[in-house]
Amino acid sequence: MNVLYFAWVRQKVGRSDEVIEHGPSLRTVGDLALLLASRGGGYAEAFADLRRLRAAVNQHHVGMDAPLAAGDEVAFFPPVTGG
Amino acid sequence: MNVLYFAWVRQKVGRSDEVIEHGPSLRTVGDLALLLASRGGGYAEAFADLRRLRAAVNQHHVGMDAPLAAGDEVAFFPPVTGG
Amino acid sequence: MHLNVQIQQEDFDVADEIEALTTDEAGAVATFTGLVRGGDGITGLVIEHYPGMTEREIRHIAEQAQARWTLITGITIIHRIGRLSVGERIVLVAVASAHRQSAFAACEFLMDYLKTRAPFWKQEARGEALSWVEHRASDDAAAERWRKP
Amino acid sequence: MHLNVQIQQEDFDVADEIEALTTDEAGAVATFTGLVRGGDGITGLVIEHYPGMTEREIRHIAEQAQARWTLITGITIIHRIGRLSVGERIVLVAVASAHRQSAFAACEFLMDYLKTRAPFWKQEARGEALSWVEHRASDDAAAERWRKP
Repeated sequence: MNVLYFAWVRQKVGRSDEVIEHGPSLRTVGDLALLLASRGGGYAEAFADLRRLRAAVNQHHVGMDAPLAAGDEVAFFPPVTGG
Repeated sequence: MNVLYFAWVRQKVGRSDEVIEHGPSLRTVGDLALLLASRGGGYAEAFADLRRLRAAVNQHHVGMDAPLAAGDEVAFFPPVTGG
Repeated sequence: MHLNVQIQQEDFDVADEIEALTTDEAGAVATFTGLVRGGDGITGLVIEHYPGMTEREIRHIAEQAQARWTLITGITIIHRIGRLSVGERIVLVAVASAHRQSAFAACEFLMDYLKTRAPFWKQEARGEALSWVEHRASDDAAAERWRKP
Repeated sequence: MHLNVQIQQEDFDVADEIEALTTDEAGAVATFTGLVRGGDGITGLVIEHYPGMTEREIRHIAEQAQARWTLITGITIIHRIGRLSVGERIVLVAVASAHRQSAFAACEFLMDYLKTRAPFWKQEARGEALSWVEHRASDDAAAERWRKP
């Protein structure tokens, strides 16, 4: 899966994207968020409070309970502030 | 008083303005409208149905019961259609 | 507050008017442009007004908007008169404000009141034939809803 | 329907965009322009977005507006990205329609959804210092009211 980070999530994890292999332990977006939080450092900071985060799968807004599949594009970001 | 006519009122009476002397029989705008209607011809046509007409005194929208005084600028016109 | 009211035959440029209206305090500009719509054989409009009263009424309406939405920083209202062809601009209402809600609300309020209070009258042209446009009850209803608390 | 969505660094001209949007069927054009507002020491904004998803979300929002207000004849949405100074234009939403009510309503609807759905993120600049803008609950509330029947 291609995982993208935007805004302060990107700043905290220190990168804008990375490839993470899909596996049976990554059933949902929330599972992936917990995996990332467990890495510690900036990741732990970015993923400390999932209520502050929003996610998209394949460029659609989703909740943390959305399912993941191999090949998905997953993005994490703060609530949007455009317009 | 200076009396002004706009839109189809102007067309029917055949002029855009005229001077009419204020007198005790012209207590209200409605009195003036009735006087004008009594002239017959285009005036009678224009002032046949006062519900179709609007009026202003000294450039303020008023009802037919608005009082008149010497020196007033009185206007008769259809409901507005700007914008 | 910046208030600019113009009744004119000449066309206007919306971008220039927005530019003239905005200051560093304005975060939002809502505009409405009314155009001569084609269809039904219409080739244009002829618009007349009551000089003096028109400006007075429009200023009065703009002052009401300003009193109601205090975040407003500027209002521009331009209304054209005379003969206009299909596709030409008739009217511009532009409202600058700190925030978008007040800009939208005031712009709509101003248009609704302009339609029901400002002394303009339109004739539709179909080639050489002219016919007076009838006042629409739906415009009165639109203006009326702003009276609700 | 004419639909034009652009995400760009470059500025835009509101008059040109209205011109491109209008046809003889359009009697009304409502626009919203968002500007970088000064005050509180702010010198500008830095805006980033999610390429691909942004365009997709905005098109989706525009299609919803078109389905809801069938009199709409055209929609243009332009959102700038990158570094912008106080007074610069950020966003344009322009809606052309047969009548004014649908133009106003759709323009406001589009702005409310843009604020809550389109993946843009702003940082405020105060000289060299940058700070992320917090999402406003009032924007969620503004978008939420369109769900009511």
